[in-house]
Amino acid sequence: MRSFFAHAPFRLYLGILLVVLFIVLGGIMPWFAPTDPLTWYTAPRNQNPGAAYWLGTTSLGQDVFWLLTYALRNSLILGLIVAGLSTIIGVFLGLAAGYAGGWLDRVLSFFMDALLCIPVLPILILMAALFGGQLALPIVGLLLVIFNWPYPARQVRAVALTMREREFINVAWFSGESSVRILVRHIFPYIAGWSAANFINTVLVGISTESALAVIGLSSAQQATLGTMIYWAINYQALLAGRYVWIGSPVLAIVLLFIGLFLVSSGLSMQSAARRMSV
Amino acid sequence: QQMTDVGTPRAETLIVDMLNARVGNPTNMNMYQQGVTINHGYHQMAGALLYDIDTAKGVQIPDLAAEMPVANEDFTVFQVALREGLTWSDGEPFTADDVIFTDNMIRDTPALGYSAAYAAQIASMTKIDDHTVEVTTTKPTPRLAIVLGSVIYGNPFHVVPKHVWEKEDPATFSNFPPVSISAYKFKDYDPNGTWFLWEKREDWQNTDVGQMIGEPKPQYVLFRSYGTEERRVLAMAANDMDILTDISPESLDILRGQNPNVRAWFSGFPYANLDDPCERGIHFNTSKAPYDDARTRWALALAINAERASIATFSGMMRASPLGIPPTTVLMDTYHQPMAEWLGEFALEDGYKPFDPDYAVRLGERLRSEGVTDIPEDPEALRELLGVGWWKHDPDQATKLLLDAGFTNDGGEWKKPDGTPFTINILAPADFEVQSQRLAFAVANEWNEFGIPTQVQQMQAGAFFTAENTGDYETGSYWGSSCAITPDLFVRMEGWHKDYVRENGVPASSNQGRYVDDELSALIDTLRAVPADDPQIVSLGTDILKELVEGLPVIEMFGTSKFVPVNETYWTNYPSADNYYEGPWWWWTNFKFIAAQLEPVQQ
Amino acid sequence: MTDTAPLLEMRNVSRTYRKGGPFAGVPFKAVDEVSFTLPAHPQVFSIVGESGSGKTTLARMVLRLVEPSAGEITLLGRALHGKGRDRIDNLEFRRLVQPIFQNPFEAFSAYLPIEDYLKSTALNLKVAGSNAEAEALADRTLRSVGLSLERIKGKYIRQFSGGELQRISVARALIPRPRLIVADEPVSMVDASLRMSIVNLFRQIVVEQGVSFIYITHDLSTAYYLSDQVSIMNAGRIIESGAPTKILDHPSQDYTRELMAAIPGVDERWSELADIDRQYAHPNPRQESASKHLPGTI
Amino acid sequence: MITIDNVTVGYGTAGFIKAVDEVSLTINDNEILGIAGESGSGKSTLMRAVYGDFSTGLRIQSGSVTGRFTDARTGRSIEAPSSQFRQLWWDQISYIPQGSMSVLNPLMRIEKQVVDGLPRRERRGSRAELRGRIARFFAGFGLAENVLDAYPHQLSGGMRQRVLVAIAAFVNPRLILADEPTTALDVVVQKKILLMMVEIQRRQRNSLVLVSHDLGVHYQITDRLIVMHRGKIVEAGPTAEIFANPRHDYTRNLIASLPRLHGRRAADTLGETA
Amino acid sequence: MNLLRFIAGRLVVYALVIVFALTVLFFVPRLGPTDPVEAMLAKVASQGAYMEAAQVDALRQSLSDTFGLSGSLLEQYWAFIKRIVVTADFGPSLSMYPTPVMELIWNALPWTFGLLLTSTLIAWVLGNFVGLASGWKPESPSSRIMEGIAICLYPIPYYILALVLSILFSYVWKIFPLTTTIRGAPWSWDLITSIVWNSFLPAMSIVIVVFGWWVISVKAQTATLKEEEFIRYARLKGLGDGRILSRYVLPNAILPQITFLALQIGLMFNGSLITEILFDYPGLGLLIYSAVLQGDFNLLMGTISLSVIAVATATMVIDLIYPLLDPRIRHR
Ligand SMILES: Nc1ncnc2c1ncn2[C@@H]1O[C@H](COP(=O)(O)OP(=O)(O)OP(=O)(O)O)[C@@H](O)[C@H]1O
Ligand SMILES: Nc1ncnc2c1ncn2[C@@H]1O[C@H](COP(=O)(O)OP(=O)(O)OP(=O)(O)O)[C@@H](O)[C@H]1O
Ligand SMILES: [Mg+2]
Ligand SMILES: [Mg+2]
Repeated sequence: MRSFFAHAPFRLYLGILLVVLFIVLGGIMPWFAPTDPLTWYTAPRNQNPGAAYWLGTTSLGQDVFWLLTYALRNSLILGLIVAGLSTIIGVFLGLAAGYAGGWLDRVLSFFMDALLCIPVLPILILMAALFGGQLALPIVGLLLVIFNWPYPARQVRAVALTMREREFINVAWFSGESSVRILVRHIFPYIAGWSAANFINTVLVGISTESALAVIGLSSAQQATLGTMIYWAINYQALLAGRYVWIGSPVLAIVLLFIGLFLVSSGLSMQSAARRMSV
Repeated sequence: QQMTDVGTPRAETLIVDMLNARVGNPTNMNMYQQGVTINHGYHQMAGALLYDIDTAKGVQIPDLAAEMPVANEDFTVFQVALREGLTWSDGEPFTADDVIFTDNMIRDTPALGYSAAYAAQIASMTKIDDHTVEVTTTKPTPRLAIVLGSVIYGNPFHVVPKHVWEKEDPATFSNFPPVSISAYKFKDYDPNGTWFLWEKREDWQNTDVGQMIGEPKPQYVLFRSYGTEERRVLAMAANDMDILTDISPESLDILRGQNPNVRAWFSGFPYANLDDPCERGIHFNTSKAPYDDARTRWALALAINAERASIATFSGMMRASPLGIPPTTVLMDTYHQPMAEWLGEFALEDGYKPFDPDYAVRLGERLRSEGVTDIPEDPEALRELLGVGWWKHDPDQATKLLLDAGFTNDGGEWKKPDGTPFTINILAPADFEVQSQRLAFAVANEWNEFGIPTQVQQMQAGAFFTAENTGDYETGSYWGSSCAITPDLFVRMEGWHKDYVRENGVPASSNQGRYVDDELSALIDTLRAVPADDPQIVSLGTDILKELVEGLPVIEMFGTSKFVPVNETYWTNYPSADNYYEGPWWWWTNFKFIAAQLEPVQQ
Repeated sequence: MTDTAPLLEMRNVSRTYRKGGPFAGVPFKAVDEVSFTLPAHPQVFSIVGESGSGKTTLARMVLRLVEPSAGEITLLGRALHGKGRDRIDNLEFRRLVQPIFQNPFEAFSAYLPIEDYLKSTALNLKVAGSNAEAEALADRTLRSVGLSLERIKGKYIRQFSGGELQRISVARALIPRPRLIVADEPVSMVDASLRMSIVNLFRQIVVEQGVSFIYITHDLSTAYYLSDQVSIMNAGRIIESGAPTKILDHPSQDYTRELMAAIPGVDERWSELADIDRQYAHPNPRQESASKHLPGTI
Repeated sequence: MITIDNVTVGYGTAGFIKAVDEVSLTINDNEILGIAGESGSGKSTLMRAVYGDFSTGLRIQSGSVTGRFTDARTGRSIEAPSSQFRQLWWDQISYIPQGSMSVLNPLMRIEKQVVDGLPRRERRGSRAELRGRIARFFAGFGLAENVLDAYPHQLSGGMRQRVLVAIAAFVNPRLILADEPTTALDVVVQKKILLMMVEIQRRQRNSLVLVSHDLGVHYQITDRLIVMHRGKIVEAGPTAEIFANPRHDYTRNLIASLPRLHGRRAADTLGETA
Repeated sequence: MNLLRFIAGRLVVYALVIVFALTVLFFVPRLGPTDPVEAMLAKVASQGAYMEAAQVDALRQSLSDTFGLSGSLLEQYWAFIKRIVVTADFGPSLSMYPTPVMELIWNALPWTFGLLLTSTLIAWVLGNFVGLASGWKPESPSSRIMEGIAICLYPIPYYILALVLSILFSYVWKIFPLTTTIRGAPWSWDLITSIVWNSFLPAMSIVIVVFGWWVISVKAQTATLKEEEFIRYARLKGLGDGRILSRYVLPNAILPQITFLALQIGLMFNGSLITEILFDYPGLGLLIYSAVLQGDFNLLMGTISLSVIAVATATMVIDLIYPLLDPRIRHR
């Protein structure tokens, strides 16, 4: 590990710093919230940032900082689970389709193509309407996974198709490797970097799709997510009223989180390239 | 000369916010077809009803009719005199033939959604002379003017020009561009339905408005939609909008900050007009346990801190009401204040007196301490402003009631009588009715605080009303039957009759709370037979309201505050608290009377 | 397995590809009715032919990477392809037959340390029971090709030269002690100095470890140098085969002669070069250059 | 034409990995110079230094590479270090890079790739005339005219290799640097290409530097040969002389280990197995 | 792969996708809680018009007859599929009865497509250009700044961006209109300028976000491309940077982006939907939104089917065009 970090480029450090910051904010800080920040009037309304309320309070008397930690927690969980599941499923099915070929490939490819053609948001809006105007996060997550796995799958399949022709795959087979081990140990590393990038992008897609739903009032507004935070802020005209911290903090959180993840992934890929190239 | 973006001189154009945002099918103005929206100006400026409403006095007035209907003894045959000297916008005179034609057309065209409903009430219309019609009803109808004219918002009975419609199939006729009867005629529109332009008729003298008020000043009235609330607010701030329909108090705050010419109903606190004819509260499906027990409902009412809920909803700019009718200026005088004494003495079964007359005083203090100015010091003035009082916030009594009703509480967790955990799900509007929506969250916050886990389930209009009507809910935040505008409460109170109760799953047209109260139903039956101008009306109404307090099928909370700002940059003499010639209901049919009284600002 | 059964037998094996797709395409025989037998005793069997003559297709059929369209291949008397009961199972097949491919830089994943291949071959093919045994075996095998486990440990493909990699490929193929190694142009990407050492290594393996080789090349000279039997392939057919000396001394086909003539040997210059020189009247710098241009530069 | 004077070349921006170590060499007009040596001995590096391609992190640490060319139009003589050869590229010097399977733009027709970068002097005439000339030139390499309309992926490896040689030669430069142009091709194709290269060199009377690790190739076509070993030149001289009388052990070894038809066989030395 | 087979395969997938989507779309909303008749009645009631309970009951009956919601689910399904496949008709809109759904969609579709197409193209061209330039010299300050801007813009939620843009450019600086006011005679210059003028901000908000994405991906693409042998060869030919970029890097960098474009269309459609809602832009997104709000089955089905068909078609068209652009696939 030490030698690994000794060469880490600056962007990797910065990215890790940001990601750790958000993990602390969303993963650890919520445990320390003095009161449930979702409850209204636990604080005076419309306070500016200050010593007592670090990021001020909302028009509903909620502490923006603690609300943000709760929102981050839920959004992070959603984003990470959606990204994790769809990347894992996508990569696995993509590898399987590309490597196995035949009817499996055809069936999987059809589903990939079909799902890619269907725009998610109208479906989510439809489902939201069906679920009585509010979609619980798990359902949003599930739908996002269903509609997002084809992205990595299609890419991975294409890579796997070319990989199948590569000689070292034959060598691996003659080394007695099973199909699964060939997929995992020999083909996967070639798409790992790409998968990481996809993962990061999907984190963002997850978080921002939920935000979009929330903003048009189709997510359950009583849950704290970055999206519902924006929803409430807009509902109370935070932007026009100049309560920039309230509306700005979730937006900035999304942006910084993405930047953090982006820096980590690009930093890591530079890192691993350097490690493999170094003599 | 400054022009609007639709090409009219700005100084001669009155720009009005469109109630339901943009219109998807702008080239259909057949008001008898389902799914045709006409509140883009036709409803407010171009059409006219037989009877309209004077919202300041709370009485109906004749419009196309020359006077109120004259009934026979048993209220089944009426003489309706029509206004003389009116012409349609194409110059044809308006006569009894148009009314008769309209009557026949509705009755004979089942494809019109209104047909069956109309025929169920009106048996026939016959022509007496060119300006008199005789109306026969299917059953005694003491309130014919309500059946054929507007009390709230409007009425489906629109007289159509015979010479135009007789050539068309009313089921498919698009009525575009429409021939109008009132002082404005159709001028231009946006194919995407975001705006509609109406122009003053040269022959405005031959219209209802011309005869009743005189020449309207605006040469053009532009109805337009700016979409989301932020945009509507920005539009008015930028002087691109003269009259806005409902917005939130925060938006009004911003507007006042941005543009000194913007004002609301009151020039100071609470800014909003408090005379909306429907009040908001939390209602129950009383057919579902545990809400079928009045004690449960009372406990939940006492678990609410109404001051906090008021601030949470609209920053306290609301008038509280413990009664089942809105605390409007007219009704406060007729019911709320006279009933205050009874309310103070009212006791629950166990003798507990729940009423708290000092609600307004405490809220006033609290608001003052938060720095709100313009709060009166005098307790009576405060009660007049913020309501005669409300139920106490008494968690102990609430606990007692719940325990009495068979609930249990172990370790802070409430269990229903059947032993399952007590959690509440409040059905709330998602994208409309911001006050009901916020009220739901505010009440949920209170109940959560009390210890009952409460969720707000927001639904789009379609889903929301389906759930309401089919009884697919336990508690909801909306207005239900709690509407009234005149001292005669029959119009909506009728809805509490047990006859309208339907099984859960079957849609109900009214009494969605499925509330069965024999005494209440009996009172409604009595009221049904009493005409609107009978002096008994008020005492009957009072009895009905008492009945509703006892049973508490709805936790009535606040009159609706309408933040309906106007911009005085181009036009003045809008109605307001200081200039109360009409209520600020821009989206009702009587808006044309308001528009006719606006004055241009000398630039 | 019987001693008498030949190691490998091909009977009228063909492989057809479609060229140009299903609508416009025409069937195209990459390998056309090839038959030969590899006797049980260890030896090098070379297949020589120009590009596109079907050598790789043939090799891949032996390696089970391509199914024959017709004909039958048996290994030790048992079927290599098809669904028959006597078909050799995958594990056993891989213990009997191993490949060495043309491009050493393509033979290993860039993401796995090279020794991993050696160890997992040993463990997967059950020639070593434990990690320690596998390491010992890998080291021993590496030493037989002039390397050692220590030298390659923890290194990735980019950190080796082509010659090293090709030797590691050989070592990997030797791990299960197979009966047959199929080497498809194993030295064409390796530079000349290493070429011979690898070829010699093959020979040494044949002799010392009793492994047979199918050696595929377009270079008749290494085939001649290395093999016990040579087959010349052209357009999918084996047009000539026999002992190398026999073929080279008495080629029966024009094609074989053309192949022989194309080898850039150091015995005689290509006759065509003289024509070119004559045509363009080259001042023949061979004689003058050394004295005129080079003094003092080296 | 090119004088390489005691040059040390290597790679790296931070550190320095020496690849060519104090080498001196002259490339003459009108000759075929062969460079042999094992993999990694610095052959390609030397070629890059001569061509003046410093894009891969290549650095000349000491010594110099100087070129002397005559400008065909003005007749003036240009003398410059290789770092300034850029304006001579694809005019006075052309280059056939190693590993030529992927050096052609996959989205450009071959004709376009021949014309792209061609010096003005070779471009004279209308498009049709130019095409005609290219087609005739290609025909000499056994490439039909329709090859000009093909995309690289439509050509076999051998064809692509021939195209590259043809492109570099069509420039008609004073010097062609060819880095392993025939490695991994089958012998029949290799022979065709080599003969073509010789013919072009003879016709154009320019210089050709041919890198190959196959001594047989050098024996066949080069006039002069240098042998590199670990970044140094261990042997230099007319090809025939070196083959007749190798001075360095390494060279001797190389020559000795060349397989020869009808020569010694491993099967003989290591014994029959049967 | 053969070209004909490729096209045939793609068309088959296209048809299957659409049938698949239509089927799902037909059944799913009917399982939901919204009864269009109730929604319709509620709309009447919510406007406050007074009707006696008996009147409402009568209206309810006549509504469900008119909407043709009788018959079993399966019967309705067959009728639905038949109608769409045979006559491309989604029936009347329930909330805007009796206006046919197709009429509403035809009015909306050009707007969405215009918005999406132009903003996508602009973003794509700009993004590819900037990505290419900064990928070519990744270490240069301007390239780092561009990448910085791109990764900051890309994650901003559409809605916020649109809101901020319109506050800035329609209110603080009154450059663009606050809402969509399109006027002008059909096919007149006025109309076109009016459309461009009114679509500028909505398009901008899509462009900015999507642009960020393209910059990021094209930059990475270019950086790897730069190391390709054929780029180095072009440089060794003495070609100038401009020519190498335009003739060697650009085509090779852009081709994969075209497949990406096909993949992205669905995602961008989502963005345009949000943008339309915020800008009150009269496209398919706004129509979908109002259909949901009103519980308008037919309209919902029509709009969502159409958007699926539209996105599927766009994706297919790109897929089909691709071989024309890439000789490696064309000549296979
Ligand atoms: N998968 C395939 N599909 C279609 N044609 C193929 C396929 N594989 C090989 N071929 C064709 O079969 C013929 C023989 O190919 P093969 O690879 O066996 O030749 P080779 O002798 O190994 O050539 P080289 O020396 O170039 O490796 C060639 O014409 C080739 O194009
Ligand atoms: N871009 C580079 N960066 C760092 N080191 C390099 C680079 N290119 C080559 N080298 C190193 O320089 C040395 C000489 O390499 P070069 O490519 O010149 O050898 P070569 O004689 O051409 O070998 P081959 O026959 O394999 O082509 C080798 O040790 C190689 O690892
Ligand atoms: Mg081959
Ligand atoms: Mg080299």
